[in-house]
Amino acid sequence: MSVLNRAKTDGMGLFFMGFSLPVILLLTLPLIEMAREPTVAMLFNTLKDREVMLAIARSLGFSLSAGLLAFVLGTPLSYLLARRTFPGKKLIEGIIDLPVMIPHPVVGIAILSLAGRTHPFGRFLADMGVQIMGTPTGIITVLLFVGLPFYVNTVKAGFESVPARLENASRTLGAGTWDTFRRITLPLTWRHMVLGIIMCTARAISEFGAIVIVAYHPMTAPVMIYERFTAFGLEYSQPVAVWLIALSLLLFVALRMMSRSAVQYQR
Amino acid sequence: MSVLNRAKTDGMGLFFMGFSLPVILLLTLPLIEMAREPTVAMLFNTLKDREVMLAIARSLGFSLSAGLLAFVLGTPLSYLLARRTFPGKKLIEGIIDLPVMIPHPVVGIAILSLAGRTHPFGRFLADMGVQIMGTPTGIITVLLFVGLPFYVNTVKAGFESVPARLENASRTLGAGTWDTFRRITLPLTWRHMVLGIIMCTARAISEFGAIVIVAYHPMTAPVMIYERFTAFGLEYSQPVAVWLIALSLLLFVALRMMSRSAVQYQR
Amino acid sequence: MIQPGLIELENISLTLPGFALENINLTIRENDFFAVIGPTGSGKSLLLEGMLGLMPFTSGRLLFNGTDMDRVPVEKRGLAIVYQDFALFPHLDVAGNILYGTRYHGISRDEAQNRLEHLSDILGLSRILDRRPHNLSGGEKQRTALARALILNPSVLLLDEPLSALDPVFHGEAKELLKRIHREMDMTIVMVSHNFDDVIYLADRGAVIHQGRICQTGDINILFEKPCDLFTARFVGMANLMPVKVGKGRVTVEGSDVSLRTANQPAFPFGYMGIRPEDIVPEPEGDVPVGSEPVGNRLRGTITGIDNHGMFIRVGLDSGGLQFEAVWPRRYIRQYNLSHGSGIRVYVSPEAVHVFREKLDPVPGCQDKAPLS
Amino acid sequence: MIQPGLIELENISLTLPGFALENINLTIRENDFFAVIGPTGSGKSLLLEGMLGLMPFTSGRLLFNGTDMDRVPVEKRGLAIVYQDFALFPHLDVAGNILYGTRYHGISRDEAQNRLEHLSDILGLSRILDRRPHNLSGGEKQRTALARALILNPSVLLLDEPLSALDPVFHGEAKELLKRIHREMDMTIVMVSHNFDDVIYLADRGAVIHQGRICQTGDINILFEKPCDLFTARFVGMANLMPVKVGKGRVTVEGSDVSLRTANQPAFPFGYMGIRPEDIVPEPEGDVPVGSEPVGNRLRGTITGIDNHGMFIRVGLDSGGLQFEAVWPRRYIRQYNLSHGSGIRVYVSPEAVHVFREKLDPVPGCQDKAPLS
Amino acid sequence: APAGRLIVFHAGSLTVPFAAIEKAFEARYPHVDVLREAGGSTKMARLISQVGKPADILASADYEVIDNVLIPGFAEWNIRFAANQMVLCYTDHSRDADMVNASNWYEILSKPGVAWGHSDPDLDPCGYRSLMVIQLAEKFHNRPGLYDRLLSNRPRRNVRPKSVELVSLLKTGHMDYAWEYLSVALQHGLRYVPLDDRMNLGNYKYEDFYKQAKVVVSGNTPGSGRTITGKPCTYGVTLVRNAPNPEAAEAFLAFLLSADHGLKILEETGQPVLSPARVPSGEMVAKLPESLKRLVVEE
Ligand SMILES: Nc1ncnc2c1ncn2[C@@H]1O[C@H](COP(=O)(O)OP(=O)(O)OP(=O)(O)O)[C@@H](O)[C@H]1O
Ligand SMILES: Nc1ncnc2c1ncn2[C@@H]1O[C@H](COP(=O)(O)OP(=O)(O)OP(=O)(O)O)[C@@H](O)[C@H]1O
Ligand SMILES: [Mg+2]
Ligand SMILES: [Mg+2]
Repeated sequence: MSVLNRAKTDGMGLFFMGFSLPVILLLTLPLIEMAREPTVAMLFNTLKDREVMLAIARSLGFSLSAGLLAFVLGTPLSYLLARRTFPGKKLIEGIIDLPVMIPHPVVGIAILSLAGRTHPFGRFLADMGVQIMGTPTGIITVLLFVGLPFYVNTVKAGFESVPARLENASRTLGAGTWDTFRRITLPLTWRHMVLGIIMCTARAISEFGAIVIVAYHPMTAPVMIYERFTAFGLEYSQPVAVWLIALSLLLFVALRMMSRSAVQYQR
Repeated sequence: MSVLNRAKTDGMGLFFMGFSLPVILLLTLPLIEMAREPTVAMLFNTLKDREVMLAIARSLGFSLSAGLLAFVLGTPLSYLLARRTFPGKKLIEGIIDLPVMIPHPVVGIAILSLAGRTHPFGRFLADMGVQIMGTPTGIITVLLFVGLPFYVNTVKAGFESVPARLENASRTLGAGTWDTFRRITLPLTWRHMVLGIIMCTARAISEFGAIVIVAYHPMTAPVMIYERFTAFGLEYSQPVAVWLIALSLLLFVALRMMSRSAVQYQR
Repeated sequence: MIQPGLIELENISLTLPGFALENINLTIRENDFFAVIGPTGSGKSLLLEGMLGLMPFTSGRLLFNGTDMDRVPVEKRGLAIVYQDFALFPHLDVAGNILYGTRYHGISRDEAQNRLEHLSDILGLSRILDRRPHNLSGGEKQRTALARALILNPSVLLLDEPLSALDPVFHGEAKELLKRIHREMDMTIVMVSHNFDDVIYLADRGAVIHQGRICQTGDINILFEKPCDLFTARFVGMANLMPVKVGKGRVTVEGSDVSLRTANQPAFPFGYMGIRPEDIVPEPEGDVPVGSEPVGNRLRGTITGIDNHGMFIRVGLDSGGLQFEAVWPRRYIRQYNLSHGSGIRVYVSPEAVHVFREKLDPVPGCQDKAPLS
Repeated sequence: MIQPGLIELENISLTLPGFALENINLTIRENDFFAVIGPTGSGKSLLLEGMLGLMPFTSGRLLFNGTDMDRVPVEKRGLAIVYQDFALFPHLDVAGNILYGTRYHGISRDEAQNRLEHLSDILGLSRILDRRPHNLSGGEKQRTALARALILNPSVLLLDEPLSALDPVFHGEAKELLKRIHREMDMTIVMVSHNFDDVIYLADRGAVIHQGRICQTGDINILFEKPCDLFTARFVGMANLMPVKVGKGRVTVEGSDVSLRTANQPAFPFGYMGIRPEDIVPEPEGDVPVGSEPVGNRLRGTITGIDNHGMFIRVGLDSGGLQFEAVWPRRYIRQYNLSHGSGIRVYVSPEAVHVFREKLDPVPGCQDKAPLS
Repeated sequence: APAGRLIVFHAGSLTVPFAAIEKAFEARYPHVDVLREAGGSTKMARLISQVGKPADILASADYEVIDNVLIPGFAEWNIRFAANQMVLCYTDHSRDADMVNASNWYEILSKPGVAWGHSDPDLDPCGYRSLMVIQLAEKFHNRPGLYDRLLSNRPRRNVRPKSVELVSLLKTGHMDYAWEYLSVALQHGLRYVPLDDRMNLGNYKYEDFYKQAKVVVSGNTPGSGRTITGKPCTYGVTLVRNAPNPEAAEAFLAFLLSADHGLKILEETGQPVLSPARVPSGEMVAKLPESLKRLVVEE
């Protein structure tokens, strides 16, 4: 539906552009501010700080793990939501969206309480040898919780964009439901899945309020940024933020390239 | 594309359902935990606490304001992104998604730095009489920043779902770009806009990490939950969370009903 | 894998919110080229989807060669379908698309390769086997979709409006191809189409469906030439519809003295007469030509209008106060000196005088709403 | 608001990534019913969008009654369009849809109401004015879309494949409606269509477009009967295409002694002959009938095949080693005792013998790729 | 030898010295990984007592937090190891920065348009101490009503959860003046107004004078109140009962309390120390691990 630029006779377009400016400023000014603050020397010094690099690596690693877990656990659910009708579907769709609106400290507190030794579920986890508090397991659980809506909604849209008729065609050619999923649906939604992983990972990278409750350590980048900001001031926190964002953008570009080098097609 | 339930011969469906269970558990267990904790008496006591009700009212009010601001400021941008091609479009689309991945404390820090008197922009704001730190203005700015991607992406999809041919048809009937937008595009994307406002508001309600830096007071519900948790413990923080979520769900249901009572149609 | 040839639908119903197929009884014989026609939204595609197993029937039995299909999943039914828009897999090239189903039909790699070569030879696809669907022209897409189905040697091929999106050139090509396939391969074909030319050209038998019910089924020529009820008659383009009294070997148009011989003697006293506009043939003035029907069924009329756009002209005739409509080749204008107000003699063969009831008893509701006027 | 009637396209180009309209020169006269035909993807819809102003032309001039349209926005051009899928506004009822444009054309409320009543009367929409589009049948949608355009009294109406989605019943109805509108209202109509029957029935003039270029333009009958080049000839369904030597008033098929008189004398020595299959007419053995062409253009041949599906039969003839193809009404089988191998005499009127060049010089590239074979 | 992870919760104002101590300690005990978690002292204590968050050591900015929240359930003893004093911090950009001094600061803080703040008295000891300083100033300078006058010029938004957060607000120009510990002012290179010992809560000699200051902070439930009486700023540290790594914790405490290591680093980073560290009663001394007993004196 791309419509070419018809600027010359189009007052509304110009008006809308003018109107969009505040939004673009609102979004870019803080970003520019963030990147402007640290001096180049400071940026390079930070790069040598092992703690910082570890925290950023953790943030990226845990967030990506959450993204990949969302891929493994969220894909079947997304498929069901896109393709089937079943009782309680509306309810599940509602539940999927809930993490977006739950205050972040509440998420942390709830997960922590659930995993505490005073809770039967927590005891069950402890018996299984699963520790939540202050462990990567706990952090990834929190990140998965806040990131899952992003994955499921993106991939659901992906499945919905594959015409059911293609799947039907595959089945009339003799392929069962599994083969159809593997050979038709999956290749056609691959890029949505990568996008979903990116969205989930991106959301996870930004999380602070819930993580700080579940796990101050191992320290992820947002927690470190907060700590540095409160204890040492801006000039020590901003370089960490700049590096975190720069490296995650790099990660996302790489992911997108990967998915692009996979099958390219038009519908 | 609704395909009926064909459970009886469908192994994949069953397998997928089984696979979706962990995800649904991950999402529901913490929620149930959160709602289970407070006693009914506690819930009603909390209801009488003016501070709590004020904080919840603030959270809802500020978040809704951010949602409505997103509607006013984000709609033109969404339209341009959905309908026009212009240089730098990809860049702007990227920038719109950035707030999702920026660690929440960084958002707060960046906005605070920008608004400080040591910053030229901050001085400009101060001269205009605009205060950011510890004011509703500041909180709404933060909430708009984190919620805007939700609004813009939802409404962009809405605009994209209106066939450009309907707009073209309107113009061939003599309506200019403005009239076309008002009489065709707007009524057809109304529900997406309400959904966008809901998404933006929902995201804003959950925000903690950025707000706590920009404004500890006036206290919003997530900050109060955090404060109560640290000062008095769980049994005083959870009821606030339960009420916040219950009331926001109510708000969203009301919003949706409103948009439904508006023109209903099928494509 | 089932090898259906004979397809029987017994009392099939399929109820959806807002629409229902009801009481469908249909037998499609082995090697039939069977056409399903009907107005838009009458349930044709739904019927195909039901036969495929993609939409579960609410009640009734679907039998392939006598076997009940109720619990047989789509992929085991052995039907192949070609959709109107081909439904090619966009991420596979032409060869990938065509070979897609072979592994599920126990066809060995070598055998599949052989068939691929053979089919792409016949269908002129050899040079584009490594192209992706979005690079193909409409006709190439169509042939790929056909090859994808044919490589499995299906005993039944379903076609859902396979030609409607093609321009006239592709259209003619594709039609010939279907004809050849049906003639040369041992295959039952069921086709849904809006194009009567295609249907008459291709199909042997067919069914008319209207608002989810079968109105008439049988030989395709009979369907078009001897529709049983008024809806079907109108739908298949029968014209000159007039209420008649039925006599012995002839019908008399009510309220007039126009009376025509008819080849089949109807079993009811009152009904409707219909004559296709092209079956009203003009005759030069003078003696009845040599070799033609000696007696009767000649009408003398006045030309009330000539619509002479196109290859064929549409002529309005007034005969004995009744309005008739005829379609003739353009050159008749000169040949018979046609002009507004001139008189002319026309002949209607008794075979062309069709008589039918207004409504068919066994399918009430089918003709409730006349779609025309 | 502009009131175009005469539309001129001068050297129009429209370049898109992967496709281009090039060098379009076209004059659409006031009150023309102008048809644009061509294969899928040839740029027909793009041409309409360009005329509307929805796609900016890369170069060239578009003139309405002599005024350059370059800087005139869509809503001021005074063209109305009816899209193939009608593009009704889903949130407005039928009346709302029809009235939509009136306020922009200085039509008062009362006047608009009057026109609405009048149009809905004519178009049979009176009883559904308060229904929403999704509740309408295809035919009702189509009439609503038409009314929405007609209420503005546009001087030019563009139609993009307005009939292709309709079933035969709706189709016939809609065709008659268009014919009536053009006859009764003072309006220029430009129609894109794949359906040649419709085009010939409706249009006076037309253009053939192929790969973004105009191949031929002019009177619609001439377009179909006297195509100028081989591509157009094939596209409009000309058959019996054979290379010929051109003599005085006749053509001789190369490599044979079959020679036919032709009505128009071509100005070039070599070319192609084409005869529409329905223009080859069988004649009873014996004397040449009274009143027919006395001399020549009669061929004696052997029937090599009869394809007798449908109302019309397709007959293959061998005459002097050349293969001809004819289409005849079905009853000829009995009338002329047609059967495989039997001999027959046929007549071709000199008007039906068309001669044209393989390629037209002024439009190189247009006929580069023959779409058939 | 001690090894493994050692979790140290500490007050936000101790972040700078404890970061240095962590480095030094880890150099000495390479098998120990010190994980510091900084926050408001009360919050950190609650995380231990209510959420059951595992921790080995808690170092609080007010030793009373340990007495009130952790003893006896989650800890047995409480060592006072550092002191501090309150100062009024500002920067070059602050309004009236060029004229503020020990005798006119309260006039400046009462000027409309001057933004000053302190941390939340309910959450952070530095918060209620800031209020105490003003009450003491009212007495010291004999200006009745000074406390109420100043507080009416401090909008609620200028109250932040932790005192260290005020530093960035000062530096970005959101605030002109903020109450901090002297150590924080030094660590962040802030300018500050030093106050008379009778107001700055930093001198044991004036314990009785300090007692005149009384601040009501929130009690155990929302809405309830609890009065805190002025005392010198004294930091406390304890070993959490059921600590996951008691051996390393003991080693860390010994390191922290030794005059050659921990206390020295504290002093170097601007944190006044109590050397040697003190314990209120002999009873409590008895409960100390052997290795610590020799590093403390009974008060
Ligand atoms: N999944 C469905 N749920 C509900 N109604 C449906 C569904 N699929 C089709 N229908 C309805 O069933 C009716 C018949 O649809 P069907 O597609 O069979 O029509 P058709 O005869 O193929 O028409 P066309 O000639 O336009 O293709 C239509 O009214 C359609 O809206
Ligand atoms: N906005 C666009 N950008 C790029 N290419 C386009 C665009 N619109 C159309 N095209 C291309 O231009 C060519 C002509 O398109 P057009 O829609 O005019 O064809 P058409 O003649 O109307 O065909 P059909 O008969 O199938 O409707 C096609 O190849 C199409 O892919
Ligand atoms: Mg259909
Ligand atoms: Mg088109």
